[in-house]
Amino acid sequence: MIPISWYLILAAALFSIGLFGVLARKNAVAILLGVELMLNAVNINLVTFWRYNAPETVTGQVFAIIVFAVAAAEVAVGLALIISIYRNRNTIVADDLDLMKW
Amino acid sequence: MQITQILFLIFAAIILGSAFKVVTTKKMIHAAFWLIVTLFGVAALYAMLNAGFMAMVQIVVYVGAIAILFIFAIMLTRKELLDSAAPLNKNWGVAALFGLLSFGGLYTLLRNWEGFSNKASALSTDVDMITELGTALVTPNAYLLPFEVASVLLLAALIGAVYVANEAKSD
Amino acid sequence: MQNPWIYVGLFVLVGMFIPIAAIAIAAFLGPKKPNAIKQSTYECGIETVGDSWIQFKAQYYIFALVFLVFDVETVFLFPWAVSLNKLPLFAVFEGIIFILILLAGLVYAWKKGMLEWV
Amino acid sequence: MEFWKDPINTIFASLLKSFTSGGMSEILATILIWLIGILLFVTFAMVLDIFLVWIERKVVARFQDRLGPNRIGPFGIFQPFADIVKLLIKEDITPVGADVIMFNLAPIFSMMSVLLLWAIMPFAPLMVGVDLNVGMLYLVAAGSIGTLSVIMAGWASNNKYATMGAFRTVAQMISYEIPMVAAILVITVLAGSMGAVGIVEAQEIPFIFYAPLTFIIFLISAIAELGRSPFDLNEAESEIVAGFHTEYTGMKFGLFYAGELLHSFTFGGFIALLFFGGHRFFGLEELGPIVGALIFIGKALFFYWVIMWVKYTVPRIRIDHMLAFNWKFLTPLAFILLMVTALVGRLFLESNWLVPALFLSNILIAWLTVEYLKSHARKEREKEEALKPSTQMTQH
Repeated sequence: MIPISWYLILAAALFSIGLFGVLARKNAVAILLGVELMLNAVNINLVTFWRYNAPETVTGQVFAIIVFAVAAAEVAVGLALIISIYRNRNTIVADDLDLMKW
Repeated sequence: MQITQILFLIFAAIILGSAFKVVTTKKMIHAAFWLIVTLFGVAALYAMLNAGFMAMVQIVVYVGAIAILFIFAIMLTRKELLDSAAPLNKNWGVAALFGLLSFGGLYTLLRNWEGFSNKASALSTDVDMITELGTALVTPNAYLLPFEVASVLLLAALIGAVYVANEAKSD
Repeated sequence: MQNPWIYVGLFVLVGMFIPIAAIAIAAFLGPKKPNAIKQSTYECGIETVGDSWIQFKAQYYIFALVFLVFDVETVFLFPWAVSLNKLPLFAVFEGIIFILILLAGLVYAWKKGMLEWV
Repeated sequence: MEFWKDPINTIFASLLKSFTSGGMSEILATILIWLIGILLFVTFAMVLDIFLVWIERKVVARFQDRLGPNRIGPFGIFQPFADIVKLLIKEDITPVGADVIMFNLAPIFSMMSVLLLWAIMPFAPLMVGVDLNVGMLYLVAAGSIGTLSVIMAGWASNNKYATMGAFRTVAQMISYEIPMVAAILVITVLAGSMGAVGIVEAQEIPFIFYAPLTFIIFLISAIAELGRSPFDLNEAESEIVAGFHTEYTGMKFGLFYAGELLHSFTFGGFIALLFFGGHRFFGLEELGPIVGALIFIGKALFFYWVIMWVKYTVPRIRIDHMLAFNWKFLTPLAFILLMVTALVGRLFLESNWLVPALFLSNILIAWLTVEYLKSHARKEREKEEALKPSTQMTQH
């Protein structure tokens, strides 16, 4: 049997890679990809805790489903904003989007 | 080493390797396809955790819808903008440091937790997880509010995204 | 065996193996005489102009968007549908409210003219 | 007699005994036997696929008042084998600028997404690969792998027609997935189960009598998912050449083509499973699982024929009409049906009036829909006529 620590370490590593992607990527779409990785890491944790600590209740799965809904909403609005920005300013490099800097 | 452990390590290697490609690949469309590999790996993990419903939802929602949306959005923006420049910004060293720090911090946090080496308890076979889930979602004392709020959230996301994309279309 | 997904995993392996074998046999048997004309992109005999990565219209994105929202909705509705017969009557109305809220989104997109293919 | 009652498990038990007697561990032996079984099963599917090619060509010939293949073997039955030999010895061309890995992966994924569906096909109660309790969600998930293969093929080909064709096909596939899932939800509400076996078991009376409109919606959206006429965008040569598989040759094209045919047959099976009681046929299935499996295959072939019938009778629909039809008509109707079925089904739960009530509510919805469409069409016509005064001039 696999100890819970393996799953948790995997999720932590996935989260960190996602965080790196969010901070380091230039492209706005790539930043959203990083956010997706982080949300997936969260979901791995939720399902793992459900399986190891409370398999008789459904709490972990309900939380994970809500995370799915949140991820979908985030992607929908985020990508729509990126497309809108691209149409208006012809760039999607996050560093160049500095209209609100001052 | 057991078969399940070897399987886990294979899936973990797939997930982490493809996740690393997602954040470093230069071509955006390749990054999106690497994300799909990661998502499949995570779905396999859910199946290993006896959460079949979650595995299927992962594929239906993430691979079937979110990844497609990403690919559409990438194709809607022009290639030169996406693939010409270096993929990482000049602060990538700091970002890597942050990533390592978060991993180290999470690891030490988990180390000090007493349930760190828990073993899975046996799953009772007579409970149908999906029925339980459905009951929990519509019982007022359980998760009725999140269930309805989720639909409002999706409605808000739909209206917001359609509104924003409509602006883009009218140009 | 307690986990039925092992079977599905094996099915995935075999399901990938069969087409790979078909392609491999074809690659082994078939002739290999590449030349520039043969390998050029087929665009009705006309020389290819520019990149194949052309600008697509935002309409595709809108359809994918509406699809995404309804796809997530069905994920919530499947457990509801399975357990419906064991639940009290008001659970049906909760599901109906859930569906109606999302249909309102569809109607909004419709009235905004976002479902037109123009 | 044991074998006749439960063939699969009998073979499985005897094989397991002979494997483990050689000192093999039980888990390994089980996995090995499963692997052999799956290989045989998938090979059966592929052989069936070969004959589907023959059936397809023969039936289309009859629809078009031709003979069809009739040279190789009796009734040309060995024609598909000649086709396969031709596909195998054809040169495999990869166009310049293609993304080689994804270009090759796309047909594999396309075929795999179809073969995966066979894992949950319940030929008979004891002849089913695996009875997942999330079976119907599995069906949708396999469909999304198919969508993925289309987008991979289109993008990797480095061809404008392929990319555009892939985008159109994907837009169509994801759009029609929504009414299809809603139709499956109606069935799930009626059966109280998502597993394929559970759905068949719930059909003392076939679900077509509970939900005739849902059946029509499922049939339409299934045809659209399959990309067959009247939704066959790929065949619109004048617009996008051959769609996402423009650049594919030889065996890779063959895989797309064979995948489409097998997909049609598989969906024929799912129509039989969801709406026509699966292996049930007036108590004939009591004779044994093998008879049940034959009945199931017969039903699947019949609905495969229905899909072909539609394909060779109805002309292609333009893409804008196709999407408008889905989003403005099929999707709202499917969700209204879901709500009505849930409500009526719950109100008449365990009463003798369940089937008549559901049937009548379906009839009522159909009547209201037709009335709405009539008034809508009248309005549209008046609008058109108001825009064109010249036509009234000519009437004088």
